[in-house]
Amino acid sequence: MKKYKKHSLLLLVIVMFILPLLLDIYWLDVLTLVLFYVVLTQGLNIVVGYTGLLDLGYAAFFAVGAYTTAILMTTFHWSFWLTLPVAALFAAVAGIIVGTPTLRLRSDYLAIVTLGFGEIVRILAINLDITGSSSGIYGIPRPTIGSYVLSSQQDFYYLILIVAIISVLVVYRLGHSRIGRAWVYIREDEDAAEAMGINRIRLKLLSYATGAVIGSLAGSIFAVKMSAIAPLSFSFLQSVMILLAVVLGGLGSIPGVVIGAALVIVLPEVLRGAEDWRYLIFGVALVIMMIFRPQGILPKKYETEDRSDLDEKEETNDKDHSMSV
Amino acid sequence: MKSLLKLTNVNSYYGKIRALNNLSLEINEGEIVALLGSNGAGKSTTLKTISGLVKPKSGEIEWNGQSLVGVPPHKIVESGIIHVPEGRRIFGGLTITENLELGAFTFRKNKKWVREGIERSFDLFPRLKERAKQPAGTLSGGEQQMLAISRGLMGDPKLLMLDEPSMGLAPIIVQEIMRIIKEINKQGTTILLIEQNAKAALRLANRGYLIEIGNIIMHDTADVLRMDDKIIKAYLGA
Amino acid sequence: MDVFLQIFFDGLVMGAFYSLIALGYTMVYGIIKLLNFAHGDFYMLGAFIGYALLSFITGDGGLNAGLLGIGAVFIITMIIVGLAGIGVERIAYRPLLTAPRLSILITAIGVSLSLEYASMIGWGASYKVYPIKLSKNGLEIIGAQISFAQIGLIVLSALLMLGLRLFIEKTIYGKAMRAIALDQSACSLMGINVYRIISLTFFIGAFLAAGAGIMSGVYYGTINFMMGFIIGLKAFTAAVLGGIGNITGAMIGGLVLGLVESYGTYYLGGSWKDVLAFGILILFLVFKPTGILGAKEMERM
Amino acid sequence: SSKTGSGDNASGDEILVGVLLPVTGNNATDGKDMLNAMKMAVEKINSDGGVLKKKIKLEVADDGCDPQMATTAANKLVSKKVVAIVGGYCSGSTLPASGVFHNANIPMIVAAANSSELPKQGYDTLFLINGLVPDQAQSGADYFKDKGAKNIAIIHDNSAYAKDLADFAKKSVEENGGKTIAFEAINPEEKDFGSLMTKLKSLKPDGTYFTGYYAAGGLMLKQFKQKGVSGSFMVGDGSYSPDIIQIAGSEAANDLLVTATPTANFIPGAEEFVNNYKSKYNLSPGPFSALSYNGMNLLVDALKRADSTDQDKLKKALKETKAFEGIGQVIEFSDKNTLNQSNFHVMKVVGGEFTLEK
Amino acid sequence: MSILTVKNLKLQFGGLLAVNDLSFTVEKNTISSIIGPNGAGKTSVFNMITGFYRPTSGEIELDGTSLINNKPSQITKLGMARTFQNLRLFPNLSALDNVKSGMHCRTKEAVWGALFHTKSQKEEERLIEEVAQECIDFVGVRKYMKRSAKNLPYGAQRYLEIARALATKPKILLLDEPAAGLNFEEKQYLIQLIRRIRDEFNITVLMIEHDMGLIKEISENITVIDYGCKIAEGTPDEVLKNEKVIEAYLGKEDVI
Ligand SMILES: Nc1ncnc2c1ncn2[C@@H]1O[C@H](COP(=O)(O)OP(=O)(O)OP(=O)(O)O)[C@@H](O)[C@H]1O
Ligand SMILES: Nc1ncnc2c1ncn2[C@@H]1O[C@H](COP(=O)(O)OP(=O)(O)OP(=O)(O)O)[C@@H](O)[C@H]1O
Ligand SMILES: CC(C)C[C@H](N)C(=O)O
Ligand SMILES: [Mg+2]
Ligand SMILES: [Mg+2]
Repeated sequence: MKKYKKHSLLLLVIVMFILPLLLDIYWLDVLTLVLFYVVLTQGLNIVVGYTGLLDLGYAAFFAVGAYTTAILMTTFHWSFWLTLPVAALFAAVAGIIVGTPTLRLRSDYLAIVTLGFGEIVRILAINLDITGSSSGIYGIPRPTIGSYVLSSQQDFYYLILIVAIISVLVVYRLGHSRIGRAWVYIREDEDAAEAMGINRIRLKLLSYATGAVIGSLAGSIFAVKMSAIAPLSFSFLQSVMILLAVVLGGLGSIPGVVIGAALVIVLPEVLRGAEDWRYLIFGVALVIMMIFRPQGILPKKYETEDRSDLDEKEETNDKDHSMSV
Repeated sequence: MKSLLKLTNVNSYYGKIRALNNLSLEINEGEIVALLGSNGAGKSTTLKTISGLVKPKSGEIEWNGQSLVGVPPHKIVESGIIHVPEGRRIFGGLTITENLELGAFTFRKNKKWVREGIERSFDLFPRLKERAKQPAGTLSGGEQQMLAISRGLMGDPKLLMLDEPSMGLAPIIVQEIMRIIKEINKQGTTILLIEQNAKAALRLANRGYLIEIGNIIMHDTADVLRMDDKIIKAYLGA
Repeated sequence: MDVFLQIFFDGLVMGAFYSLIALGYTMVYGIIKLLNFAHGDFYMLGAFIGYALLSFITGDGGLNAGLLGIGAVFIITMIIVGLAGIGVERIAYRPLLTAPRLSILITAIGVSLSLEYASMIGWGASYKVYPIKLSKNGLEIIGAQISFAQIGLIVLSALLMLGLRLFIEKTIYGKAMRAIALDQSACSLMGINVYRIISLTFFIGAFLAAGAGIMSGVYYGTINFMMGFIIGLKAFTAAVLGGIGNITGAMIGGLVLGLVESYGTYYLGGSWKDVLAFGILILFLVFKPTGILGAKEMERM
Repeated sequence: SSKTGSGDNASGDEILVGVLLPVTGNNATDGKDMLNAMKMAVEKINSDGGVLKKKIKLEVADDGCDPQMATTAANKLVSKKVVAIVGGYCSGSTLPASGVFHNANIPMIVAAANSSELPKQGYDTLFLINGLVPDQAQSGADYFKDKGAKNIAIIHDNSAYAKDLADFAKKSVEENGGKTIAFEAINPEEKDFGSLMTKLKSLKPDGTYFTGYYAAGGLMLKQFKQKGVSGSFMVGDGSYSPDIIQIAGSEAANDLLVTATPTANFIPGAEEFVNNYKSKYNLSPGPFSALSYNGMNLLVDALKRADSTDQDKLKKALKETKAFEGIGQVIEFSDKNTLNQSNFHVMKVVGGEFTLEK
Repeated sequence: MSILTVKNLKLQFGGLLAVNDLSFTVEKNTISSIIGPNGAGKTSVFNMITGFYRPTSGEIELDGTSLINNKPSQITKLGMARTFQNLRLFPNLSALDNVKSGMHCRTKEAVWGALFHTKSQKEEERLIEEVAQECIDFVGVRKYMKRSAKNLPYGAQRYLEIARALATKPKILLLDEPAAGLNFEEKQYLIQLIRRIRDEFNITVLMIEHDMGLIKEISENITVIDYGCKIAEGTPDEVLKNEKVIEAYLGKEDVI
């Protein structure tokens, strides 16, 4: 079972690496955007899916990454690769800044505070000179590896593909660790978690910071891929779309969230032909999907084994001790 | 004696889990019937199926000659069956008085009934009167249970179904509640009672059912059940 | 001209709009804990249906609809949109009432997109100009001007708020609404038809939003299919600031937000006013995590 | 690993030309007017036998005036292997899109967008045929100076174009000896500018210059008049649309000033164009219809001169354009690929119609 | 030797004095109980001891360390575990995952270990798994190990909460009405379980209970409170005969 899963995963990765050879530039670009969303949704999944903190301003971290890289590369002529750790650091700090005042808040108050932070970041970007105000920053140089300049669609596709794979791996491993479980305990019952000796403050901040770092990574690559960034890309709507992908796919479920990311990007593209009807259809589709799959398309399963034992209550079941959480 | 409620071969599920398995039971007018059974046997599910919270997959539920299958819960309440659920389920953010008023929702047009009902509840449980304006969520567990029972009575039940009313209550209150149940019954309300405190329940009840894995495995008068070895071992103690 | 007072009036007007929408937001939240992101779109829908009806009765270019006609348009529109609110609840929200809360948030976004783009298809993407204009008459108070329309707007939202509050606190239906918010299945055990009460809530919410929508069309003069988005967001902010779920809180939150933005525009400039508004909101919530009037959630171990 | 757009991109008997415009969103009215004009031009060209013995075919992509949408749309056009691009309405979305085309070495003729940031990028693929923001700012400032308006309030909406125009307007006003008494930004999605107008009123400006787009411009104008703010109200070409009069109401719109390159209606010799447009679309041409028409014709002209769809040759031909006669303008490019001379005028609304003021 | 000392504890909710000048001590390795009428303040005392409520005044010491101003998580780490009167399991997680939560405060691997699957991390995961299974076996809910906590029978949920508390490796375990909702047979099992917890793990047990049968059988020491004040103290035999206790709490009838 598990082996089968591993094989199909490997196959998927290989297909993803071959795809650029088969797709035209347009679809390659759409797919690249999907991969950006995969990274973003993985990050948000930690905060919303694992820890259960509703974040309506996640695009802010995407912005922190994008602007940090853009500014360091254009104004200070840094190498792209050096900007990554700095962006991650800034994002982690931003995550903690958002996190700290929200620690005492319960879900919906949290939602508005994160929304507020997201808006503040966007408005700052619009108004500050260093962020190029509303026209943003453009002419961001291409990253180089040795003497090779990453500039084609394919180059960026592969770059974000690798980052997407890494982020999936990171989120998977964190999720299946002591830290990841603690996040889930907090989501399920904060007080009970605290009673079990889990320091909710520290873990919530860690969750925000980790989510922020992943989001910033997407932002950094976004900056060099687009070569131009503007505040409009980091609006509330962007935050909502990322959240949409996470919930649509299935909160806390890594494959689910990947599917969610693909849907949220690809569906509107497929619907382009419908012109004016495009977003109406998209909206209706969202409603229908949620009605039929309220837990998301591929929800996280917590009861891993088959439930045949449930009818015959007295049957004991001590054959299999190992269990993938 | 007139049969009031009759369940025939009822099957209820939670998703794929089967909680009631061809369950049949009958309650006559004016009786107190006790429902005994271990944890997870399906006692609460039986009540939930009667009150419409769980829809049976098959089987018949007959109330005063009418089928209750598929009738929504609020209609069932209007027809005189009131279910005081396990875990109290009081409205924590509302005051004691408001909780009681909602208990009389089906009598909302009858202001006098509501007022008198609240008075009666306060007479029954003076502790509630002291806290009439307090949010019910701040009450202690026992106080909440008292509120839950009085709220059920506000709906003027013909059949009152109580799910573990003594859970979490001080002994003196349990005695009180048992007395009150008897009293309510005397005034003409039929009662279906789930109790882990089997001793008290069987002392109160006319008849009892023993339920196991969603099925009735024994039913008889309370006096007979009290002497049964199996019941003594599992529910009464030597 | 007394600038300080004038700014105060400007803020009150903006705040009154926020309040009206925040009321519906808070009500719907109060009962099913749904952040109804589509709520702003009922405001938009109200504006458009009002526009269609007004255009119909005023004919092309005619400007005198008569007070009675306008009143009728208001009522009819609000009822139509109220019914639309019920319809949306029935189709998009009811099947998800028992689902995780975030799922229903997503349907709300879906509904919002659907309403916006359906209106776009129906009425076009560009701005529509409202067929009636307001008189500019008004009062002067120590040099600051306030028009009768503005006074009417503020008084009306205050009255609606009071009425709603009485409804929720004193009537049995209002109590049932609050009880449903706490425990739906326990409510059905009280003989409450839970769905009917939820429908009623959506009706009232959409009804009020539609009223605000027409008022906005009349007051500002133009409407378009995205008009509900920003104001919906602001109303959400106002509702939370006031203490979400609390009727008076929504009203106060709306007014406070309007005033903060108004003074913020004056003293800091339009581009920073939102930073000020959100900054105040965040700071406030840090010290009072449940908003201005929100009660602390009772939770016992 | 670049130049993905080059190569065989005029296969068959068609030449594919990309169009990048906001055909949805707040600026869709102007966007659609521009598209109409381009279609009209193409129809004429094709019925005259096409170019290089082939017919022109348009591939339209919507940028919605949104930078991210524009980038995706631009990539889509690149992947369709278009020969060149005509379009570009909002500078904010044209900026990133122009980078995509530059990377693919596809020439772009920008028909409307005119922020000074566009030529600053130094792309040899980018050709701008609308007058630039600094000239526009200058014409506005000069007008104020002529009328003796010294204290000027400037308001923008934070879009790339509006901010640029506001910055240059401030500079020009101050160089002209005037004073910028307010420099404010608004959020174009909002409707209530009451407190901003109160602030203006208390500052008693001689003139107010709003540099954003018409939707917000109309509302602001209306509230400007309602509040009774002093001085005249001027807008930039982002607000040059009949819609602004509609929104503000013709009463409030009276005396509104606009800095813009004049519409076809005002151009001598454009009657034929206006009539054709009207009979085809049952609408008056929009403010940027003529420019769009010119852009398309300029491209065809360049294709003819290059005698090839090869991009390097096309670029060269465009660059070497000499006195191309379009409707209301003669196009020649500076070394920055911008117009050698711009053509800004001040228009004024009289009786609900735009009239040429200066 | 006493393990838990409560001195002059006071708790006020607005106008309501829920706990009033309460003092008591719990001796090491005993099974002790707090009883009293509903609303007397028993759960509130637990909530103060475990850090969920901040006392208005008073002192609480665990093994000589003051617990005042400590967060619940810190108190748990110091060796105190509890269950809740209204079950507070992690409803959607499997029983096993629920119990694993207890080990959180006894382990320390962080992000680094998780990302790189270091040797010590793997070792620790194995330990967590092992301890969790042990605890599950100990309370006897192995057959439900993989099911979501919310789908377990009520009694199993009660035992599961105990298992989860045990996984924190406490010195003292606080049980809030552990027998509520259990039938006679199950109560017998619970009695054995509590004894074994004390005897096999040397854990001190302090519980709140309304079931006098259970109290009589295993409790070595009882504190009775009413309206937040202590009204009696002693062995079950002494306390259950106390007139004040009978009047306020037990009543005259035998309902056990
Ligand atoms: N909401 C639910 N979802 C899934 N399974 C459930 C649910 N409620 C109860 N069950 C299962 O149905 C069966 C019967 O449960 P029920 O609550 O009727 O038992 P009970 O006899 O009332 O037990 P208790 O004494 O613990 O209250 C049990 O196996 C229980 O696990
Ligand atoms: N968070 C709170 N806010 C307000 N009052 C509270 C709060 N928690 C408890 N109380 C009040 O304190 C008193 C004591 O409550 P507590 O829960 O400690 O009682 P208890 O002894 O555990 O009762 P029971 O045996 O019924 O569980 C009660 O009257 C209750 O209303
Ligand atoms: C054509 C104009 C209205 C567009 C504006 N000048 C811009 O560059 O964005
Ligand atoms: Mg039960
Ligand atoms: Mg208690």
